[in-house]
Amino acid sequence: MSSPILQVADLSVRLGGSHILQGVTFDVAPTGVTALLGRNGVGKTTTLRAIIGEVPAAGVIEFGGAVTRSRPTHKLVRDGLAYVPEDRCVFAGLTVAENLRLAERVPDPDYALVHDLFPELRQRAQQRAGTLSGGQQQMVAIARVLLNPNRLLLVDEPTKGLAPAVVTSVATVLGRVAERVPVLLVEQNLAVVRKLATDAVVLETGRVAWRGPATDLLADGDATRSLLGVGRH
Amino acid sequence: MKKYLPLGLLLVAVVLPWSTLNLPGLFDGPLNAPGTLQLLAVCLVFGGLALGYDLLFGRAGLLSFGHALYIASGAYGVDILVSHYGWALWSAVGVTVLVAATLAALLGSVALKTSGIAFSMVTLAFAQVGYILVNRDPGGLTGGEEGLPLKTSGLPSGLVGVVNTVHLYWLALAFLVVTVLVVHAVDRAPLGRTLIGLRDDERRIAVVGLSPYRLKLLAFVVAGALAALGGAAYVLVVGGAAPHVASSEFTLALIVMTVLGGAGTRWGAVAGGILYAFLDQRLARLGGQLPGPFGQPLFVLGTLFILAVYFVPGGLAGLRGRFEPVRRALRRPAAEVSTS
Amino acid sequence: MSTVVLLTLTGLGLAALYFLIASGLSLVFGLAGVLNFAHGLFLSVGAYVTWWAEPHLGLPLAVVAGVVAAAATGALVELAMIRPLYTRHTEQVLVTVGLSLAGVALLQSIWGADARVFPSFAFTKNVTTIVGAQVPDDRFLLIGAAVLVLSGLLAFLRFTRYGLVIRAGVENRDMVKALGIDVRNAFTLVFAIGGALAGLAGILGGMYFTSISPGQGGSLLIFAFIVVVIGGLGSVTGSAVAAVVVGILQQFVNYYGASGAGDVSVVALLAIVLLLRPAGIAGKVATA
Amino acid sequence: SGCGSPQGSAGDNSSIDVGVVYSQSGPLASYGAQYAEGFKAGLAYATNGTGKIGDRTVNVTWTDDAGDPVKAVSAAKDLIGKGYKVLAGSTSSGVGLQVAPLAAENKVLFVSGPAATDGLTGANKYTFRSGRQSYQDVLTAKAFLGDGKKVTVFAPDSAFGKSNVDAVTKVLGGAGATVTSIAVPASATDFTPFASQIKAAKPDLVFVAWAGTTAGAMWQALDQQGVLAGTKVVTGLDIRASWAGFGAGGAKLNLLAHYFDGAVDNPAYQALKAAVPGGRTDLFHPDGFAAAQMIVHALEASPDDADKMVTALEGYSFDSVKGKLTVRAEDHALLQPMFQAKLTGAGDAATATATGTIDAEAAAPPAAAMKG
Amino acid sequence: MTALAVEGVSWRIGAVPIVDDVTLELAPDEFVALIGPNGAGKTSLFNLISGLRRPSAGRIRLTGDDVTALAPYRRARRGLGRTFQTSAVFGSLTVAENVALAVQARRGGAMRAWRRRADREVAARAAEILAEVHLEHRAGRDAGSLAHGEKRKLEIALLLAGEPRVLLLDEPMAGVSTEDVPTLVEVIRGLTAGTGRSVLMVEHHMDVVLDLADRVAVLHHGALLACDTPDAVMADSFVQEAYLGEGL
Ligand SMILES: Nc1ncnc2c1ncn2[C@@H]1O[C@H](COP(=O)(O)OP(=O)(O)OP(=O)(O)O)[C@@H](O)[C@H]1O
Ligand SMILES: Nc1ncnc2c1ncn2[C@@H]1O[C@H](COP(=O)(O)OP(=O)(O)OP(=O)(O)O)[C@@H](O)[C@H]1O
Ligand SMILES: [Mg+2]
Ligand SMILES: [Mg+2]
Repeated sequence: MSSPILQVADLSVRLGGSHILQGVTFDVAPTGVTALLGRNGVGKTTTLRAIIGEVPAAGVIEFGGAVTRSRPTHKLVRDGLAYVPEDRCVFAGLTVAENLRLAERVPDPDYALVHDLFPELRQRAQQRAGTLSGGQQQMVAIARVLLNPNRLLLVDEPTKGLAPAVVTSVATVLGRVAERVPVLLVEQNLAVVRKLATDAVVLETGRVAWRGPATDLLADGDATRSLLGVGRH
Repeated sequence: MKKYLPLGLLLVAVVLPWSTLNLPGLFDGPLNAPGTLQLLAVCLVFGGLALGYDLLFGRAGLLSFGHALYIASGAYGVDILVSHYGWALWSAVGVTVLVAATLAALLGSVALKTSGIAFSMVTLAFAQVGYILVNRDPGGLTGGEEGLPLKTSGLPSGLVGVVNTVHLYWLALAFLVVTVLVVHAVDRAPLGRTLIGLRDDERRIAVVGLSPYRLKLLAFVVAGALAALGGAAYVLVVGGAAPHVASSEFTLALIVMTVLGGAGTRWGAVAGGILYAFLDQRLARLGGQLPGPFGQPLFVLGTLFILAVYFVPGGLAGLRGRFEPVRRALRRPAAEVSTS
Repeated sequence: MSTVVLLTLTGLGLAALYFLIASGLSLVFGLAGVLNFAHGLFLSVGAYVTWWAEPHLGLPLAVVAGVVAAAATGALVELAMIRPLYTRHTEQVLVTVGLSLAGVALLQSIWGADARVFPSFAFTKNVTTIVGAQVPDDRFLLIGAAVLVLSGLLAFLRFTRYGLVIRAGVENRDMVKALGIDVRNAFTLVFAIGGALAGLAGILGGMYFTSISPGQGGSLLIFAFIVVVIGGLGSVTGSAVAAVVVGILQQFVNYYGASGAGDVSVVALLAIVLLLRPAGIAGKVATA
Repeated sequence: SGCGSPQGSAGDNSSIDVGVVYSQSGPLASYGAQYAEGFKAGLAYATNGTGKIGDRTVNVTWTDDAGDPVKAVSAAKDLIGKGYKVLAGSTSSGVGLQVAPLAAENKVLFVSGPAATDGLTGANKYTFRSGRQSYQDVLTAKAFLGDGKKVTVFAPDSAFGKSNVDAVTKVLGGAGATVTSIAVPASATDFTPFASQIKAAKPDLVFVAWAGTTAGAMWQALDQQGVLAGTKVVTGLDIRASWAGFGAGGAKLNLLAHYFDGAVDNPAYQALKAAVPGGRTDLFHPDGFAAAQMIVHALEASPDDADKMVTALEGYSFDSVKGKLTVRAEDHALLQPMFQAKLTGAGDAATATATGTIDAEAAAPPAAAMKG
Repeated sequence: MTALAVEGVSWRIGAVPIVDDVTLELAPDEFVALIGPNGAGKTSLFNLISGLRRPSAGRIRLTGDDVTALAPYRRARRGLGRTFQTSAVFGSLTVAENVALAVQARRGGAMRAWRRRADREVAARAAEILAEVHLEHRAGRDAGSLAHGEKRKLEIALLLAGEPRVLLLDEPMAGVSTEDVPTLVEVIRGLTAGTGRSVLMVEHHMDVVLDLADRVAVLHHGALLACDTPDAVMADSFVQEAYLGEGL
């Protein structure tokens, strides 16, 4: 087993007076999809934002063996740490094409992949991203990170608000991407998790409640029930 | 305890003219000296004006660049009615405030068709017309760039003469109290909550069944009326109106005061207005004695303002939050003793 | 006839001056989202540095010095004051308000409140007779400079990535960083360009007025604001069109209308345009 | 500290307090500086260098109003509240008009400074002036008229401009000329069309009343459109620092002057010249000088009774920098000689030379009714 | 009588139809789900119904009255409530204040500049509503700092506060954690069943759609393709291919 691409140790975050993460520790394997799970408000998004350097955090984060502390966000991203935020964060005032152009970091961005996955984005190249439908915005957000080669993808609820058919294709895309690049995935849709995840980390109010292979978690009915609340109804 | 602090301060402010306390550095003479009282009266008027503006800016989120228009309406309205037409003061004030509120309703109903920066600019445009008008001295009414001194023969004798400065002081205090009562009543009432909601998300206000337009107009008219009342207080305290009160710089100064104190907070704007007016006057008084640019009041005020934005986010009102951890730390040992 | 020609050409000269002032304002506002009240100060910095350097360096070099100084001021302001406040838009604007107050007072304490005679190129003192109208030559200098600035800015926005980065950065700076872009330098650059444009406008304005005073920049600012807003927030081309409309309108109404009507007509135009098209002539987006 | 009444207290008796509220900062700061220098020189001159009246020292308090009436009124009230019986200053007209009523309300002497508005003359019993007023400028211009018949006034459309137009209409119109005016927006930045308008009207005399930062552009436009070359142009001479602003056309102008260095020579002038840093006197030095002289005279009559001071000043005639000045009893106008001048040289080397003197009676404005 | 009638409504931007001649009726007490691919025009249709946009053609009726020309707030007063796809809550008010504002907007007096005793009942009602959506533990928190899923619940609470008769729900489940979906489903069911209220809900979670809806309408490229029972719609080959896809 090779060493993890990302190691998070004793991560602690305080925001607006509340202690949101209280010593979160987990690893992301160098291949496959690691799912970060948990109820609303347990701190999944905050964990990703801390990793990318958007919120101040205590604890140690190592990306590819190097400690990320005090490395600015844009440099981490150039190091190959890509981030698809939860609320999409497309630039509403820019067109779809401009949104994508902005994300280019390499001389030969992979537009072929993007247009293959989301043909719609080619048609809507000149539309302002702010007027896209929710799902279309999600496509832009994902497309932006697919243009460049990366070493790790942080993806926050990519299927939220997508039509079932698109969920399937996004899941397929992520699956394909994960063959080349490891992914840390926050996801509420357990079907997607089941299809993609190799490992799982479950958060509960700022702490890690469960860690291990995803199949173990999903196979263990009690665990899924108590941790994720699935199957109670 | 905390609840009674404002009342206590008010009491202190009311009886202050009986004190012969000397505060060297802060004031040139004892507290009861006319010069000190005049300075304080100006400060109180600005405290009230800033709070009135904050009803628009801090609460309803309307960044008007034309608030000076309504203050000037109040100031010039009262001045013209008293000085040119010999009206009695109180009826002049009453009529002027009504007229200014109507003006605010008219202009507001047009300006509020826009929002954001466009709204700021339309209000600026309207106010600029007012400024040009005042400077042009139509019919010899406004005195143009030289301003219009208030004819004191038409005033109650208690407001005339330096020995009566204390009455102007109380008058300014009364204006401030009225503004505070109005704005704080709004704050505590459902309207205050609704205005903040409006500032946060106008679309949502509409779908819960409230008209954003009417809400904004209401805030605009109330603020306009308070501004006119403040203009009347201003003209009495200062003894005349000058075009400066109609200028866009005057509105900018109000914005500076509001932010300096903490926009949208209970006491921030009042504190900001008082501090700004105090420094503005005191620095001028000290001007000659200070070296280089420090002799320029605006240099000091501008710099101070920048530092405040920078180091004291949330303004003076935000300072309290900054000391909160300290206070809590001080309080905790006591609490522990009582539980053990 | 000659009056109309004179009014038109001098109106265009005024328009050019307005555009020169508005261009930097428009750039900074359109891209960085900061309504820069300190723009008038940048204007004065450029003008005063040129005025001060002219006896030592000669006019052409002094102009360069003035532009550079204004650009440096712009960059410095961004670095020291705007950058630390980047999540707080209102505060950014407010800081520039404070700066405009303090800066003018500072200039006044250094160089005094009185107007100073400003150097100019000899040819600008002459007039050219066109259809019987004697048009001062400095108007042509202004118009030429305005055209150059306009084309330069359009090229900058069209052919570089900076425009895109900054527009995105204003919306969500964190996200731009999360795309691996160092957005900070781009902002500094825009302020530097805005400062340089202001400096140039201040210098040409000094030549136009034949003198400079500390408050001059600020007093011109209000029309520049109006031009920027009428033109459509942040659209450079829009500003150019608006400047021409405002300059010519003002010139004709001042001459033929009642006195003071020129200013009122411009202000009325602003109100009407905004009520009909709240985003200004050029629509919504900050673009070339 | 302790308790008192909300009324304030009186000063002590070993000195006499005089408060000067004027522009130390703000747009008129350099007018203010000249005024203050003149005042100090005048005080020394009038008290023979002792700074005392009888055995009481004159104690002058200098206060900045930054050209803002609000600050001026605060400062004045402060001083009056401290028992000051004499105030002076007011660099700007707006400030002077607002401070004057305080003098009457509180029965203190107020000698206003460079503020030129006619409105201060006859403002009230306690208000005097130590400088000239706009009307006196216009009367000086009359001397330039010669036998010309067509006069155009070029003035901003403001209170200042209008009072000039009114005065010219009254004075020159009264002398048989037809007076028209071109009211230019005070905020105008382009003067070319107005200049060509004058050119087209072909008047015999153009009276220009323009002050402020756009003056340079205005003169350049008049010159470029050929107004200065083709017509007799009369205007007032401002402080020396502004002379360069006349630009190339400066030498073509007929200047009426309140004062300039070298306009007169007398003991007062010598005293002033010796006291002014650099020895170069300027436009508003005499205003401060005369103010000090008037105040000393008033205080000699009574150090603390303003009514007696007023009586002493009414009709008072004295030798000052400009020559003989007289306080007219009815309306407190300060009758004074005025000058005509030409500029030679350009830029910093420009010098003014007198081409004529209008004596005080010829320059006397019509008596105003005392308003308060 | 129909609770809500959309009659031939179209909305074009330039020449492009975003919503294309849609006709749809909701009976009282009826629950209709609106599905369709991303960008089909579902949110746009909601904007037209709630008045945030004016249709280019067609009519909208609430309980028989033509409201096409009415401002959004007037429609709200006539009993139309909606939620937003991206949460739109009052960020600087607390969660409790958010709901209280909405309650007061419904009961009148939200623009009153003085206090009354009745305001206390408003607070009590707000607390009740928060309990219904399981958000009572966040009552004192500024709404702006809520986690995503919590904001979705607050959206529902704001809707409830308005006591609407016709409800438009735009993807209420998006981003809600798996554990909370069932509770929210029950909340929504409780809102409607047997109360005489009608619901039009956009949702991509098919299990939720099937669980709640009486009828399912399918929107595609702005046009209504079908409006039928859930089973019939699910069996539709177009829905199968273009919308549902192969599944995971
Ligand atoms: N800026 C902030 N200030 C205060 N509290 C915050 C802030 N941002 C987030 N929180 C709080 O931190 C907690 C965790 O938030 P986070 O967004 O990380 O949750 P999450 O697990 O991603 O939830 P969801 O599944 O709803 O997206 C929540 O209770 C939220 O209210
Ligand atoms: N102002 C606009 N200009 C151009 N196109 C627009 C505008 N507003 C919306 N659209 C387009 O209209 C279509 C419908 O958008 P809408 O938001 O209604 O979709 P939706 O059905 O709600 O999709 P989703 O399920 O992804 O939320 C989209 O293709 C969108 O890009
Ligand atoms: Mg989240
Ligand atoms: Mg949608």
